[in-house]
Amino acid sequence: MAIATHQVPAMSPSRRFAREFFSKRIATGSFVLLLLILLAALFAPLLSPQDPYDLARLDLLDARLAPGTMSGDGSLVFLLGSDAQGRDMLSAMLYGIRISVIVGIASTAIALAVGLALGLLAGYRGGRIDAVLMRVVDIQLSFPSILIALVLLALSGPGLGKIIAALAAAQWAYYARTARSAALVERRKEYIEAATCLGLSGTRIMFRHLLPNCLPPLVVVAALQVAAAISLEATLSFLGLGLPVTEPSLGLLIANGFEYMLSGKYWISLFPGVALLLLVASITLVADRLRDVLNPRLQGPAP
Amino acid sequence: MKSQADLPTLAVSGLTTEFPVAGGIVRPVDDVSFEVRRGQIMGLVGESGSGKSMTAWSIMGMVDAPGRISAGSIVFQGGDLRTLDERALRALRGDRIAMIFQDPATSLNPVLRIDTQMIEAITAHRPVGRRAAREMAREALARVGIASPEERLLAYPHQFSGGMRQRVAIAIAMLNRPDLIICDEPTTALDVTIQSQILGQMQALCREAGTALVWITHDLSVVAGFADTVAVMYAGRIVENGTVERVLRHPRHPYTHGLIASAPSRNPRGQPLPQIPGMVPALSALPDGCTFRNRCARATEVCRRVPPLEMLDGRQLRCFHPVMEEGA
Amino acid sequence: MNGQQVPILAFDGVSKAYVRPVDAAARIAGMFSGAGSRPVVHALERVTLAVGEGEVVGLVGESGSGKSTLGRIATGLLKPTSGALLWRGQDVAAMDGKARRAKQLAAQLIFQDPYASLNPRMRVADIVGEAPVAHGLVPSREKNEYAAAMLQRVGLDAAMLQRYPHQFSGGQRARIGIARALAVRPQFLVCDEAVAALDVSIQAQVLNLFMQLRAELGLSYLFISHDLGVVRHVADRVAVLYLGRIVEVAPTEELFARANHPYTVTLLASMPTLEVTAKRHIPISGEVPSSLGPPSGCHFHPRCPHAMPRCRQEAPELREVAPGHWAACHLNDGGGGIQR
Amino acid sequence: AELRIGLAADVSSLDPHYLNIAPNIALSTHLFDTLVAVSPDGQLVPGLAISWRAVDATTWELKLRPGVKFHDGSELTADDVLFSLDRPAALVGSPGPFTSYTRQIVAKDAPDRHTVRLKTAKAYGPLPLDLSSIFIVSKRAAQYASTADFNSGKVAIGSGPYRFARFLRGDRIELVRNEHYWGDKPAWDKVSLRILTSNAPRLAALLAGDVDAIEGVPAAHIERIKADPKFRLEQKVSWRTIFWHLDQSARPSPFVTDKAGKQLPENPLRDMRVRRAISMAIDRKALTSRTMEGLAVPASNLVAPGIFGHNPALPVEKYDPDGARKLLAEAGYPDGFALILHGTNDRYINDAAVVQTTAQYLNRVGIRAQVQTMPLSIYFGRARKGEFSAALLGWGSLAGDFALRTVVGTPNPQTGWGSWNWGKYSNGMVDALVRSALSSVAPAERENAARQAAALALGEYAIVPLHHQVATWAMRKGLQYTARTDEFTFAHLFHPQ
Amino acid sequence: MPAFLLRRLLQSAVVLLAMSLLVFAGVHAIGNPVDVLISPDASQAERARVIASFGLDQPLWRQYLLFLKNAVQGDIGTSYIYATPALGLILERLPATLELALAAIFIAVAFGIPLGLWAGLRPDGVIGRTIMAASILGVSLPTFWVGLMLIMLFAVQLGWLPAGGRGPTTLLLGVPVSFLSIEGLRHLLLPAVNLALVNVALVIRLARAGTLDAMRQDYVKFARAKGLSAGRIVGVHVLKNILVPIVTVVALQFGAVIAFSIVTETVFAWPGMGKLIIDSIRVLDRPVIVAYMMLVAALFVAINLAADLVYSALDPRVRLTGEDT
Ligand SMILES: Nc1ncnc2c1ncn2[C@@H]1O[C@H](COP(=O)(O)OP(=O)(O)OP(=O)(O)O)[C@@H](O)[C@H]1O
Ligand SMILES: Nc1ncnc2c1ncn2[C@@H]1O[C@H](COP(=O)(O)OP(=O)(O)OP(=O)(O)O)[C@@H](O)[C@H]1O
Ligand SMILES: [Mg+2]
Ligand SMILES: [Mg+2]
Repeated sequence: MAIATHQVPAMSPSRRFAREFFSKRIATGSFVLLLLILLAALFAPLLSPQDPYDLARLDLLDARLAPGTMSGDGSLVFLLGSDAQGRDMLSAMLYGIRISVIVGIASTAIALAVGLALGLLAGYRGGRIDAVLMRVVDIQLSFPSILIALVLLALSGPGLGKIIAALAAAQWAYYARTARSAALVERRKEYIEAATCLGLSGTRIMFRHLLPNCLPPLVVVAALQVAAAISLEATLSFLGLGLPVTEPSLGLLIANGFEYMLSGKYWISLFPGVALLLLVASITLVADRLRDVLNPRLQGPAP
Repeated sequence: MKSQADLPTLAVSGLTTEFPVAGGIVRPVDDVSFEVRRGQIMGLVGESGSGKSMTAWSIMGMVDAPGRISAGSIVFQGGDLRTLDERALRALRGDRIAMIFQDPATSLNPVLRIDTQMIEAITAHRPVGRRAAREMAREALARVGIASPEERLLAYPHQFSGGMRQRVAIAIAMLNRPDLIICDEPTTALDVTIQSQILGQMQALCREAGTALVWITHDLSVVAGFADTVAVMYAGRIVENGTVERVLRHPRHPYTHGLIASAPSRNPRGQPLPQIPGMVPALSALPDGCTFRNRCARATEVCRRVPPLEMLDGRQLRCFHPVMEEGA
Repeated sequence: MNGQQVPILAFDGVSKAYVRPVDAAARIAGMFSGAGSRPVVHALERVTLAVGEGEVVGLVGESGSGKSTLGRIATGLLKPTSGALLWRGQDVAAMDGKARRAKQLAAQLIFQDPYASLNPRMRVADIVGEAPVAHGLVPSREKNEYAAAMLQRVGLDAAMLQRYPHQFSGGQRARIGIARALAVRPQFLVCDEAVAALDVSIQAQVLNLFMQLRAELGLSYLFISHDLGVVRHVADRVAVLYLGRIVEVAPTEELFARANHPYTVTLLASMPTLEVTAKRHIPISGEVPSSLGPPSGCHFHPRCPHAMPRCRQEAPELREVAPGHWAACHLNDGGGGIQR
Repeated sequence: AELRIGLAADVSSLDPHYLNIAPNIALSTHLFDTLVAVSPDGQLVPGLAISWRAVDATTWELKLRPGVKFHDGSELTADDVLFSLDRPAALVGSPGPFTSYTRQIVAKDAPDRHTVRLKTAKAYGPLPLDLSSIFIVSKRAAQYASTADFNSGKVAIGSGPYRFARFLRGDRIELVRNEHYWGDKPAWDKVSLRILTSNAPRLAALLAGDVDAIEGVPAAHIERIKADPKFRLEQKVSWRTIFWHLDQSARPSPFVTDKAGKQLPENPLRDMRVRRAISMAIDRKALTSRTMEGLAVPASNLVAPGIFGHNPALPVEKYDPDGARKLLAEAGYPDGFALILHGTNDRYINDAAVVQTTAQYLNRVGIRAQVQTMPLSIYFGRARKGEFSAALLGWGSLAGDFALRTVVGTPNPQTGWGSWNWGKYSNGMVDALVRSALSSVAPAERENAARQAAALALGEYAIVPLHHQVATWAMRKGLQYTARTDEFTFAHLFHPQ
Repeated sequence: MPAFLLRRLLQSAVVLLAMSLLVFAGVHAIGNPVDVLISPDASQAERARVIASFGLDQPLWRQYLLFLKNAVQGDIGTSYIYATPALGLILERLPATLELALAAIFIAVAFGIPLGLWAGLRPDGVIGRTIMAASILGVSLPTFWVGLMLIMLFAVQLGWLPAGGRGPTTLLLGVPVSFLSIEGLRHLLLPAVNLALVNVALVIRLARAGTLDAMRQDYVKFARAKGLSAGRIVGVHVLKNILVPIVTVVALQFGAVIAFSIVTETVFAWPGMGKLIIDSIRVLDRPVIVAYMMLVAALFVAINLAADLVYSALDPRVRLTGEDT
């Protein structure tokens, strides 16, 4: 007495998801943009005309050249101009995006992993673990992330690893809280009871059942946090607490170049600013769409 | 020549509501026609997704875009609602035509006090002072059997139980003594004892005030002792429509017949229930012609055409092969 | 209930109270404000009920009366606050790990909401096959075959194994939920409003499936439903729960024919039927009281047409009013039974 | 008329003896006078003392300017001077006390109302220089007053060109002209000093007309201001010298490695040839014109030209990358080595860029130099502990011998010598020469010794000097400023054009 | 309710204690303030004397205990460089920062809610999409960069508004505020807008999501079925519902606004506590850093409390029990 199913077209969740995601033009556009930016960052060494980290190659005589100017030794054209150190802006930006992306993703990934594990544990187990963890989270959250990162960086000094650690430390609590509340919601759902009823172990329920279902809201938060982390890193660099000057992130490039804005040498600050804007905005847009697609509440009735 | 009194309060005919969807359009309401008269209760019965709520929204003029009413007329007290603009419709809504929803937990605004929600329903339609409106609200609460209405006016919805919330919603619907109330499964979420109370109260109030009632439900047995007429919907169409007496005692449409036959109370205890095979098809995957035909044992080639809604045995019926044996 | 035979599952004076945990701050504040008592919900009070081997016991009652709580206790999802749960005559609380696990698998719960009770991110093959593999009932490479067999048993096409729950209709989902429970070879099913969310035409299909499984596998059921029609159709005996207490237990025919407790009487009167005879809809007055502050004495007395002063003070005991027919009402003490 | 000046650093206190930091001193100079003043060129000129001389090797006699009145109208006498000289040592809770300038004085007296005699334990030439740092307060007002009383303005009573009007901490200080000032009458009767610590807003405030003049014009904007007919600039080579401390201690240096990153067992920086090679590798002309955008001049000395003890005979190192490579090869590093350069990023003009530029040049001669810059707060502490191999430092001093003692003198915690000698350079000859300069009370003799010491130390590349900063002020057209080598901004040095 | 307050108080105490300990240890680890502050010519002995006079020669735990002891008596320490009680120093700057933060929040709410409502009511309209796109830009732009751009445009290029600093202040209930004069408002505008931008975007998004959600709810349909005008539905039924999350988030955001005022104050030379803390970190003025952190924590706790109270006023379903949900 098998019943034929024709109610819902049989489509894998990922296909369904992709179709839903790309149904908005702006999401598609920002996704493509983000992809391009990420590819550019990934292949920065191949794409950039100059290795901006090789100090021996930089020539002071090339400092602050306008976009399109040829370098003194005629070896390359500064398409987007050069900075105060004679560094090709295009190359510096490609590498800067790389750093920003690394910082954003690495710090978010660490924070997500830590927050997720603790949040799930707290949400699923409840009781004392939950109480203690959530108090710690409360304390952490009573401090704005920028303050925490600021203090940690002031303590540790500059460096890529340190800024990643500082940003992760400043953000894990968000994930812990989000994961916990997601876990609390999911834990009450009947499929978790069913799993318990089937005698499955707590660990198994936590990781096989709870985790995949708590992940979507966290992924959205994380995607947004990547953007926030990139922005935060830029701000910290601006405040002088970021990365080494010889390996500038976008934020540092902006900070270095800003003073030249007023004297008409707009390219040193403006181009990295625009790059930062595009990067952060495209991540945000993609994350935004992710949220809409993943949130069943905002979806229309099933077709 | 019909006199004013003979006019049905509501006469829907050929009502069709469309929604554009990915692969074309769907019609949650397809050529729906029925009438309700003063003081009469009509049950609108159908399974989930059959278009009951959409019919109600269509009558209220509240079909959300991109949906639209594409055909038919909705004649309310002699005037076609489809010819009215939004302003005129708004003046009717809540005043002459009221509606009550299924879930009493969500149809009242959780952050506004009951008095606010009642008074605004009055002042939106008539120029009365706050105090007078409040007095009306108090009376309306008392009428639906809520104790100490004066205090209850100051409460928030969450401070009520489900049954009381639904009664508040009914009180709001009745505030302006409307001529027609459309109830979209208002008792489905409630206990049978509470449902029974509410049915009793509604019945009394309608008889008293002469209000016409459209009572939407998926449960035929709710309609049985309560409504005067019943219309059975299947996949957007009314398949059978007549007095409760006739339709429930002698269902002629195979679907209605199947539904009634499958009710546990109609079967000896513990015996397998006669069941309708298959399930309600999705609107986007309806068979052409009679939409019930691929679940129907009586279906033939002729069912590939849409059966017309015709009078048969004292009811309207949309079937080429009516069930004619007596009893169900 | 057959006196000789050990019931497969029995509640022995089971009570369940939900207490909100209170921390130090609240206690201190409570001391000052004097409102120190913790809010306690007595979801179940001294419930004694047995389900015999192969028997179907229906459980009815209004929303909040504790039906689900009882079902969850039966399946081990909740621990009773007091009283004992007996599995084949043995106290579950006193069982060793192995026996307890065996009991856990033997008593399965079928849920009301076919949407929420399936993990939306697992394929049907995993939903059905995970537990038997995890418990070693089936070797992991036979998981799919086993799951397919389970699907066939509940009338689903084995070709759907790789699909996700959202690709099914409500009735199909309900079947998947049943297949999942059957996969661990239970002997006892608790169906908590298992057909309430289904369309009328689907409901009959699923009810038939339950009865068919009972016949084929010799399952016992605790069948929770607020739909008296359904309960009447499937149950051998019916227990009526009111605000955490069992007010009446009787064989189905007996209960529907000769209800003893005034609450059961009103419940039956409120029950909508397909009978076209014009009904008068004015049975009980008042709302269901909250189980946070239940009425004293007999919980039903504020709504009872026959309430006496005694009902306000003293909770009536369950007593046998006819063979196998138990009710808890002071009216029965008069010896004359109930006057209507 | 009111003059509004944008200051680049915050004034923390009005107590002139509380904290020895530049912004506080600059402000105090408006309200108070010192016995010995400093001319815009960095020379010691009469202040409240019209003359000073060494009566013998350890006794100095100062004649006070007669008729000087405090803001409250009372007359300034030797008593006030003695009180003011005692006050730094008596003041508790100062994190940067002025006692360094009074500790040489072991006894003092006032033979009459306008004469002060000071005794030092040993012959000590730079005493007048020390005295230029001690502000004279009114004893009557300050005797029982605390730093808080100064901050409230209650006892901020001096004899300086301006009187206190209002102090909005972190925002602005308002001053009014001292009509009875003994010196030239200031041109403005009201002065508002705005604290605008970030470069861009400070400049923007000038451009927007919110202030009339600003100090510390960021290098990036010089060009723009020059081009704008509404504004003008005043510039002067500053006393501040920027140089590299290279770690010369015997142990392996922490940030010197081979190119694979392994620590070198020997410290190559101990080899003078390596230090010289580093010096030769840097193109100071490009550095000053490009990196510093003209806000610097190449340096050969520890102190700026015109400052006491500057040795004009020392040449600016010629840019010679080939020579540098050769020297490195000679020293046994034909392939160079790797080195991390440390510096601040919030202290000197374009400091992080200077570090980077140095790294660029070192890379060109085969030293794989990398850069780490950090805020001052972290940097100084670590540098003092000798954690760096190459550390950038800027030093401003009005006397060469003084600077040498602190920066290249053999470190000695007891005497305070070499307290900023991060490179741990040590040469007994240099120490001896500096010692003799410091103990000489005859200026010519003293300067001679100081120059010799400078030649010796710099000849051994005790430090690698880079440049002297150029201090810049920008103001609206119609104003002029007497630019100062000590970079201070004084309202009374602004005049209508 | 009393339990709720009590729990909050206990929690705050723990937060403050933990905070002070962390900051204390943290600043200690950064370095010794005396190294930064002491005059270059000071001898070792002078340095030692200064260190001793601040008690920095004591082991850290003893310094901390001493600090706690003093703190209990209301003395959080005296600024090293300002020679003024650190708390007083910060409180002196607090009004400026609060004024800025409140102005920013005000702007965020005043612009964010109407725009968000609009975008939520017409999610597919051109204006709605534009608002959303702009709000994404708003959250994407780093505050410091926007600040600099604002200065460039409005102060330098157009010359309409001052580039930085705070305008003249007048006393309002004993607190110096600058928004009461035209000049003060002119000074306030740019920094407040700068600080508000992220929050405008945030409020827009919240309001839009809330509106979209509310418009789907039965109570809105029920209100329409009652025949209410669109204005009343949006202005009362929808607005009051979306206010609940907005108020909560905005209140929580307030702490972040105060923190981010560090950036804005630096850029606009606004004499608030943000600038003070940056300067204090630069010179390791530990008492000020500790006092600032504790004040921010205290403020935050207070704000959270206020948010919860308002929340419960707006949403009658919420009962303040202090329990997490
Ligand atoms: N915006 C829409 N676009 C497309 N189809 C829609 C839309 N809204 C409703 N429908 C479809 O219209 C059909 C009728 O829906 P309706 O809500 O009227 O059913 P119902 O009979 O009230 O069911 P229930 O008993 O579940 O309330 C459903 O199949 C539904 O999927
Ligand atoms: N986790 C819990 N904490 C506190 N009270 C609870 C909890 N779960 C249930 N209750 C309360 O216990 C009582 C019994 O609940 P239960 O869910 O068993 O009722 P039910 O008969 O299944 O009702 P329904 O028909 O609505 O499902 C109710 O008053 C309910 O509010
Ligand atoms: Mg409906
Ligand atoms: Mg239940």
